[in-house]
Amino acid sequence: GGGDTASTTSPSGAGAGAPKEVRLGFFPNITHSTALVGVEKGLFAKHLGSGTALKTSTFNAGPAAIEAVFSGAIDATYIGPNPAINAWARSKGQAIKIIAGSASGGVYLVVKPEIKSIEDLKGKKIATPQLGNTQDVALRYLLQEKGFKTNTQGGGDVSIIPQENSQTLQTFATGDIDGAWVPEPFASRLIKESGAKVLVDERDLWPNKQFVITHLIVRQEFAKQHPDTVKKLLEAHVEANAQIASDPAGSAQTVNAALEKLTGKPLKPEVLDPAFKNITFTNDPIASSLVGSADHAVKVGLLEPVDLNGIYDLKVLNEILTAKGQQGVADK
Amino acid sequence: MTAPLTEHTESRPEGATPAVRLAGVSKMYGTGKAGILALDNVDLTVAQGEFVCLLGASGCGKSTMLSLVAGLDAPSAGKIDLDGRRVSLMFQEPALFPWLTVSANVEMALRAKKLDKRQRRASALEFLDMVHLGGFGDKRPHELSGGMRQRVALARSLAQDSDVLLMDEPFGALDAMTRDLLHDELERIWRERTLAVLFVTHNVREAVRLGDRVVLLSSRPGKVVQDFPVTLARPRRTDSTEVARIAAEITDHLRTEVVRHAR
Amino acid sequence: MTAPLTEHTESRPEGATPAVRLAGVSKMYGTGKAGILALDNVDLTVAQGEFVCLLGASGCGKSTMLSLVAGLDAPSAGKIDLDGRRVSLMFQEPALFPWLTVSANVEMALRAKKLDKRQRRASALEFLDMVHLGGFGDKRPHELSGGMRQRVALARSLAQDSDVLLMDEPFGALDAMTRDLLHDELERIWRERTLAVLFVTHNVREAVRLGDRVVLLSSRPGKVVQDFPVTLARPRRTDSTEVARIAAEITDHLRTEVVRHAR
Amino acid sequence: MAVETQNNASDRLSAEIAGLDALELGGKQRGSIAGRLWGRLWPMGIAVLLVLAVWEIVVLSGRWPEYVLAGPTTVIPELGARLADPEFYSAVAVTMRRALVGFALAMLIGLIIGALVSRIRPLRAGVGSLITGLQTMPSIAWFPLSILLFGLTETAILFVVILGAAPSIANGLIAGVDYTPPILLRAGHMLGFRRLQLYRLVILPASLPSFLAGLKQGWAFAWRSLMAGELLVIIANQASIGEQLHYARELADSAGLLATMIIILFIGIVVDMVFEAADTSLRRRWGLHQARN
Amino acid sequence: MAVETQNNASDRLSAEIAGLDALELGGKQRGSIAGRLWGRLWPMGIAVLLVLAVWEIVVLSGRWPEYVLAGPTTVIPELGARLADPEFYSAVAVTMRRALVGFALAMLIGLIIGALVSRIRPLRAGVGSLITGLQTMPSIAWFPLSILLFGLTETAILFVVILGAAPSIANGLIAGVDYTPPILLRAGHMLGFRRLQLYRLVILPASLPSFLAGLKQGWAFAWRSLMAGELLVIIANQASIGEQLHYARELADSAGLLATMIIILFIGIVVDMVFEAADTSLRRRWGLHQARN
Ligand SMILES: Nc1ncnc2c1ncn2[C@@H]1O[C@H](COP(=O)(O)OP(=O)(O)OP(=O)(O)O)[C@@H](O)[C@H]1O
Ligand SMILES: Nc1ncnc2c1ncn2[C@@H]1O[C@H](COP(=O)(O)OP(=O)(O)OP(=O)(O)O)[C@@H](O)[C@H]1O
Ligand SMILES: [Mg+2]
Ligand SMILES: [Mg+2]
Repeated sequence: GGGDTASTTSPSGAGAGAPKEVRLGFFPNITHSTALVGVEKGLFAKHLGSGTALKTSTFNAGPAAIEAVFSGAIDATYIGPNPAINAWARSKGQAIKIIAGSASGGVYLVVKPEIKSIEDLKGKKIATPQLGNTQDVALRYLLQEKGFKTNTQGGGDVSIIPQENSQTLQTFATGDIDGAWVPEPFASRLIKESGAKVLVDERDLWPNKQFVITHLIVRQEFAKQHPDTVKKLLEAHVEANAQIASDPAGSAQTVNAALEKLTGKPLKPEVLDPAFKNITFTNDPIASSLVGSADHAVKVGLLEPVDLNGIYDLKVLNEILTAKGQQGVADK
Repeated sequence: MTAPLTEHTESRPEGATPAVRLAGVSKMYGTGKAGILALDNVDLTVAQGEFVCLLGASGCGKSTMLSLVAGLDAPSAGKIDLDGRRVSLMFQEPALFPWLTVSANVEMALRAKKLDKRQRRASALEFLDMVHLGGFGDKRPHELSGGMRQRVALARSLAQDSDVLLMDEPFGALDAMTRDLLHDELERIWRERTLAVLFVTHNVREAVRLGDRVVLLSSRPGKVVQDFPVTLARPRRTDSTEVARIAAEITDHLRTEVVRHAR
Repeated sequence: MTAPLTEHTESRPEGATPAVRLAGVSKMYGTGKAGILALDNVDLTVAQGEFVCLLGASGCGKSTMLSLVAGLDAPSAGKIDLDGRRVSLMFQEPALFPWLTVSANVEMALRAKKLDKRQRRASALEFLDMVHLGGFGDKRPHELSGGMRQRVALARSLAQDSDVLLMDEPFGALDAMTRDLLHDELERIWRERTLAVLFVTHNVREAVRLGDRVVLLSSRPGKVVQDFPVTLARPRRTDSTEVARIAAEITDHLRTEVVRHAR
Repeated sequence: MAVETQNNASDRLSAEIAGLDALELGGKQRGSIAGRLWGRLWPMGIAVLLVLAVWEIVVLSGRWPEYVLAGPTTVIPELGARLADPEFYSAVAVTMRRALVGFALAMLIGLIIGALVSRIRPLRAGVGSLITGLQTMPSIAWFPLSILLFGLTETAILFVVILGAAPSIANGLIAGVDYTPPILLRAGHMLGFRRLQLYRLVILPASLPSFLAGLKQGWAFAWRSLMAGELLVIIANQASIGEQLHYARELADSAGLLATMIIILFIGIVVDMVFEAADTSLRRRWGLHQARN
Repeated sequence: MAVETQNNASDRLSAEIAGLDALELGGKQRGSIAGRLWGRLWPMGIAVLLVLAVWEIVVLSGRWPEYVLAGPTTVIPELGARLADPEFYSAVAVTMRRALVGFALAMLIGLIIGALVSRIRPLRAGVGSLITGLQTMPSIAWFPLSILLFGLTETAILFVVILGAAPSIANGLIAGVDYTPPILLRAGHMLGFRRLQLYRLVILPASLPSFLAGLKQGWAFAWRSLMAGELLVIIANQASIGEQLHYARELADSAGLLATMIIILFIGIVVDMVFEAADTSLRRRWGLHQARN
């Protein structure tokens, strides 16, 4: 199986020549639209040039993507904040770097219509996508701030039930749960299909109404060996985000076509449109939200304190942005 | 009977109730060219209380006949009438249940009777004693010798409360001494219960020792070719000269029949 | 021999090579109170080219003895010496492989010989012909009658190229006619190959018909109690008066032995 | 010899009783192919209709909204749409290829492991129980190791499939060996077979029924592992059933999920029929098919 | 009778040959308990040591960093930490309770279905193949249905476990019934047993070995389904092994994952030993343990 890591161990050495291929991971998911547009429109291929082939891998969840990065089976991947923090913490800062932001926003606490305020949540069952992920932490932190007691096993004043988002759709419809803190497109689907209503827009909890939900990470070893290739990847990434910004409607269609190809089903227009609108695609990894979320996780007892210093490597991104006359992004 | 009677005349009491009646029974295994006609148009009647012995070459259809009478197989043609009588069949193999002890095997035959556990056990041990296996009730079948297993099977089939007893070479694996003792036991039970017995054996003397009639089957296809009444007074002894004389006579017939039919 | 010789004297040629030698062999099944001593201190020698018949009551340890000689079980005490001779054992049950046809079952015995497929098949069919099952090569064991299965097992063990032949009631399920024919075949093969044969039977006449010696085993524990040389000239006939006379004599001994030991 | 002399008689009777045969307890005689097929089809048809009816009634009862539990009237067109789509067949082909390759390898490995473990006493004591231990290990536990060893390749999927199925197959063989009738072993021993030959000529054929049962269970394990494993590595431009199942669930697409389940059931049933055909022919040969109720 | 008269002789010999016995091929005689235990333990010990050694060598080779593949020196302390944690035992207890309850129910249901399907011809034709079809259905496919039927309750988990294990158990029984020696069926028939009595007194005991094998496979299915199902519903204040396995993977915690895998293996091995003990006693009773290789 070692052959897959040939590009990393190639004798070319640091910066000496481009690798034969670059292996990029992403999820067939609307929050990964940057990747979907970049691949679909051939932007990655264009920037990498003829010398380096793009090989994409789709994943369904963070763990598999991290396993692939750890084992050297992929070089870079779009991924959510939690798996990135886990990978950073597990490898003691050796495995990965975050090199760009990708998406922000698009996360809501939606509830049954009869729930009007946070106070009404007492004694209710609220779903989150995954124990310890950003949404889960955000809910727990919010409840803690409001003086509710919760625990990781679904007990306390508000019962928090981590379960897969698809299951949340079902259990909300059957009335087994009273609300859910979920990302798009599930929030929009809950609203459209089951008449849920938004209680909290997570953007409102963060400064500048921005928080990261997707960013791009790269394997450190690969970055060291092929800085030029990483730069080309980032150029394509920036162009993809620019395209989305300039043509949101067209991009939404592109994304939906890609989703249909990958998952067999497009999103319905009434879900696609609001969902796509609620997400902001940005190059800024919004470092403050990552650090803030990790802080919150420590506060609610879901994470050992972790030093995130150095998780970002935004130098190349900032070079590109500066060259384009845009403002750079911060890693704090 | 289909076969011409020789020097002996039909001795079966005319008025006896028939317990088992086979009329034009045929049995074919398989179909077409590969099929084997095991029995061809067999007529045979066994009266209640009658002891009939069946002789025939190896593979002539004796076991087939018993399994048809027992209702384990359906005849390809013809009719078998038992008039609702209960049958028990002692197979050519012991056919013991390997997961049960010897006495539990015999107890299986007593389940139809309304006995409590202790009585069943006691009754099973009695039957085991009868076949000289009194000390072996707690052994498993695999711990017995071939002849001992056969005796357990015998005990099991005697323990069953039936009107018709079918026995397929029940003493084939036993020494002459044990055999003689069991002949007496079998005869006693047959008399006590006025059973109809259809008894397959290769031992002509045994047939003469036990049977009211000795029936000869020809080989492939199996047909009834001779039917000898045995009029000797009971009790008979296997090594008596009369038994030896009749046995020799039957053996001669058997030999000519076998030679005439097969090969 | 441990047993005192009666009227007969040891007739085995003094100089003959011993093919099978049992010295002080005991076999115990199980341990402690529940244990059964099947054989107790048995001494027995069979010379190359000698035909020894083994008689004894049901459950006295005959099969046990054969399986010890065959090396299928280890004796609990004593020594068995075969001097590297190849043994074949015909079991008390047919022990055919149910997944093979009849001829393939016999062919299994020919695998040791360097034959190609066609030759092996032809040879198997010859052996089947010998046991009068020429037309049944393509049947499966379950399509045969009990006696036919036994004959297949016989064919299989005769097909094996061995120096010592152990046979456990090989003709138990056969009619007298087939039995007589197979006696002749067995005798022929025994002579041709100068086999050492150890032959278990319950039929005393059969033992006298075939054996150079007839050995009597007592019951539980099995011990050699008598050893009769049979000096009749061959070919012998089962129904000859000499055979009958010697058989009657042996039967008497057997009876007293059985009565003296068991019960 | 004797067989020939009887043929005339048997032919005659054979013709006479042909009519009788047809009336006799079904299944004892082979019967015509059409008849046998029909004997299988009508109960299946009834079973299918019954399930459809109950399903439709539940859906019509309105207990759950259609997007939570799709009814047959939604699922069957969905299924039809898939069957009309060429990509569906390539997905089935991809999955079946993986299943068959993985299963074949698992069979080989299971056979070897089963053979060794069942016959070598210290090996059995040492790793015998490990086999069941491995069987209970969920596929996802193997994913990290699989990716480590094989990267994002099809081999990684096969690895998971093999780890799922091989223990089951080995266990089937071991059970078969354990329950081989001692008399057959002794007969083989007397025929001079030792070790490998004894294994090949006696033990293996005697264990075949149990081995076959193990294979069947192994297939189920292989298939389940494959359904999970196909998410492990999504190979470009290769749709697969595992992926479809996952996405249908991920998108809470009730109709899609049910359609995929029907497809999986269908494949499972077809495979079972193959096993059953093997089993029936085995039992016929062994003379076990005549069993009286 | 005869048994008593021989006891003296047998006692004498019994003592004489005690020494000889000990030398004989192991396993034929029961031997002392300590001896039998030792005969199992040393090969296991060697196997474990071997695995640990290979593992440590691979880790030391530096092919992968420690955070990708944790070595024994990391995992064993991790394991120790868990074993010292009372919460761990409550997680094991929760999971084992679910496994046992689910398995017991699956056994009951599998037994009933197996009994019906194996003996009723149209049922077999209609739904026989469905059993294997169901067996191949991955647990996740049942999740939506399970939640629909039972909501977010423990019953939903049990439902998935039962659907995983029952088909396997039923299949084991059916295989056993199919391979019941016809002669025993005929014997049962002759003793006057019909239908239920025939089933209870003859067919079931005769199928026991195969049923036991099916149970073993069923356990593996039950356990795997449980590992997946424990994520389905996270019940208040109840940690479980399935959850721990999932989170270890979620957190890319190699040491935690391996520790959980070891725990799963250990439980699997212990359960296998229980099955093996049952199997050995069965074989001893049936006289299959003396087989000469
Ligand atoms: N299940 C079967 N399938 C096919 N043929 C069979 C079957 N059972 C018996 N036969 C055939 O039917 C014929 C009669 O068999 P049967 O067992 O009745 O003989 P038998 O008289 O009992 O012989 P034996 O004295 O050897 O026991 C034989 O030729 C045998 O090959
Ligand atoms: N596997 C076994 N386990 C325990 N006891 C056994 C075993 N095999 C035989 N025995 C016992 O050993 C004794 C001798 O059995 P064996 O089979 O040698 O008798 P046999 O002389 O061949 O009898 P038969 O003429 O009935 O075949 C019997 O009492 C039997 O119960
Ligand atoms: Mg017969
Ligand atoms: Mg014997």
